[in-house]
Amino acid sequence: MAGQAILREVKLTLPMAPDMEIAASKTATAMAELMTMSPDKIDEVRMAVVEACINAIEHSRAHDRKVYLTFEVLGEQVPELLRITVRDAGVGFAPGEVEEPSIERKLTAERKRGWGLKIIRGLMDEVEIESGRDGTSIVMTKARG
Amino acid sequence: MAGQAILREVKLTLPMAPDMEIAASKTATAMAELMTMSPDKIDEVRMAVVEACINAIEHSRAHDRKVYLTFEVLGEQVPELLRITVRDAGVGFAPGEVEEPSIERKLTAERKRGWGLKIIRGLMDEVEIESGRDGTSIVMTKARG
Amino acid sequence: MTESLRLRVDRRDSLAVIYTEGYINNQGGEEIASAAYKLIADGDKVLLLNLDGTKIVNSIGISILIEIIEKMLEIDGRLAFCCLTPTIEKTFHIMGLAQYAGIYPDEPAALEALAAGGTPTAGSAG
Amino acid sequence: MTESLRLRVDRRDSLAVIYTEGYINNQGGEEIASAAYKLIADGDKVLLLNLDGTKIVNSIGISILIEIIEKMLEIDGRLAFCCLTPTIEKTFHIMGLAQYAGIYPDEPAALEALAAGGTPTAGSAG
Ligand SMILES: Nc1ncnc2c1ncn2[C@@H]1O[C@H](COP(=O)(O)OP(=O)(O)O)[C@@H](O)[C@H]1O
Ligand SMILES: Nc1ncnc2c1ncn2[C@@H]1O[C@H](COP(=O)(O)OP(=O)(O)O)[C@@H](O)[C@H]1O
Repeated sequence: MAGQAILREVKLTLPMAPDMEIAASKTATAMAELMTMSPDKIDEVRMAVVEACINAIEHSRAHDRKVYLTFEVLGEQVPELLRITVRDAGVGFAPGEVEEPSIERKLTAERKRGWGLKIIRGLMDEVEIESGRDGTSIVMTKARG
Repeated sequence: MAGQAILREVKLTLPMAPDMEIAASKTATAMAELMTMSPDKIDEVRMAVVEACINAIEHSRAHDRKVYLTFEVLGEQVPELLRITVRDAGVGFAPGEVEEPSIERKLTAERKRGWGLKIIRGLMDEVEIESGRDGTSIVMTKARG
Repeated sequence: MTESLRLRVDRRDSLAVIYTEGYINNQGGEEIASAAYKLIADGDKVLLLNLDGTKIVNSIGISILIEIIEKMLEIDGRLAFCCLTPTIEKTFHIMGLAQYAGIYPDEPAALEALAAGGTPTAGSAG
Repeated sequence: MTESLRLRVDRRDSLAVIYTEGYINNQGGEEIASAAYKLIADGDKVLLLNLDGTKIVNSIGISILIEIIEKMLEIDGRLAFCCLTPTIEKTFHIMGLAQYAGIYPDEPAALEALAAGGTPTAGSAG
């Protein structure tokens, strides 16, 4: 990834409101289509972006009630990688302390949720989370081919 | 339109690069779909946004090479109006001095182009252009129903 | 602001099929769950969720489907899915859902497997 | 970055049909124009553009289509369109293109009208 140029950078700011993750997923789709990613991969990116936005909307408690997305197309000459950053200016969390969900435990647990990050990691190639007092950034990449 | 609240505001920043108008058109589609506009109207909005972006990309000569879009859903309680602003920080132009194109003249003219603004006005309900030394803003609205 | 999930329920002799159309989010998941609980209350023990009309889900929506699986384990019933997009199927595998609910490419395949009693729900594969 | 417009040309006895798939932008318009000029050079005087596979156009792409109409006026030929999305059709009307090129809902309707010599190009409706 290092050494690759940013061929395109698109920024999207969404209000923390119902269904706004859909707007994010459409922009993700547009960017992935522009770099002619395969339809299945595009769909995976779309779902990962939806999950990241929902997390920001649901958990961040950001005062500005906004989600900031950046879509970057990276490559040496031709598009090779799509990098998406989903950022909020919320309270942050400690990713290392989030319990890894398992279906066996969830089946009997009261709280069935807690799958978002696992799904994002499963669908994208690389995922990095930076979180602290200034909020949370989740940076995820997917190769074109 | 006055007295209507902004129910949703989404911002999109695009680089002035080939095909970027497609990313804008997808966000427009997402917003129009969220407010359950009819498919035909959504398609009209989409085309108007494409034209406005192409104008900014082609004519603005903006140094920052960016197009700034704002999508606002307006309404008293339920979504009634979609307002889209396409802004560039370019050289500006005098909208009043742009010649109204006619097919008869274009058929024999060397330059066949010059249709973008006419198409935007034809497809949207209301269109306002503000242009000056700080660049150009085209504000266009379409009612949901 | 968007339109909500649309459901259609088709009760057959030995099972009920729930057809979905649209986004399975929080609300969509709740709607599916209440349709499922109603069928269970009416005596159905075998449910097939045909997601052909659903191109997008989120993890909150799927979590609610886990509740239905839990219910099925309790009553010794079976839940199966068919017609998933590749991404939704992949997501179900990431979550391990595939161990507790049959996943079939299309409805005939699902019906055949369910008629043969082939779908694990009651932890047989768990 | 996107894939370019795909074209298919079908030469028939009395006319040629050009099928498009994808975005008619600058590049897409140029591709259609060069296909059209090639057909004209080969003696075709009646062209039908079937845009069934095109869901999006821009004004630069359409401007290039006006060049084809101009060419048709010169050679006393005819250009017609079919299978336009409602927005593309509306755009052609906004521009006044519909006065110089026949617009038909589908290919059979276009072929019938063209066979009857019904499409104005040479300014008959202008
Ligand atoms: N943007 C965020 N801001 C604050 N906390 C977050 C954020 N994203 C995730 N979290 C924390 O991580 C936990 C796990 O998230 P996730 O795996 O997506 O499952 P879920 O959202 O269903 O709980 C959340 O419950 C929350 O505590
Ligand atoms: N954003 C803009 N910045 C500067 N000039 C513009 C802008 N948008 C439009 N114009 C001017 O208005 C003219 C007409 O635009 P338009 O009707 O879209 O047709 P075309 O783009 O094909 O020329 C352009 O040729 C240009 O001179």
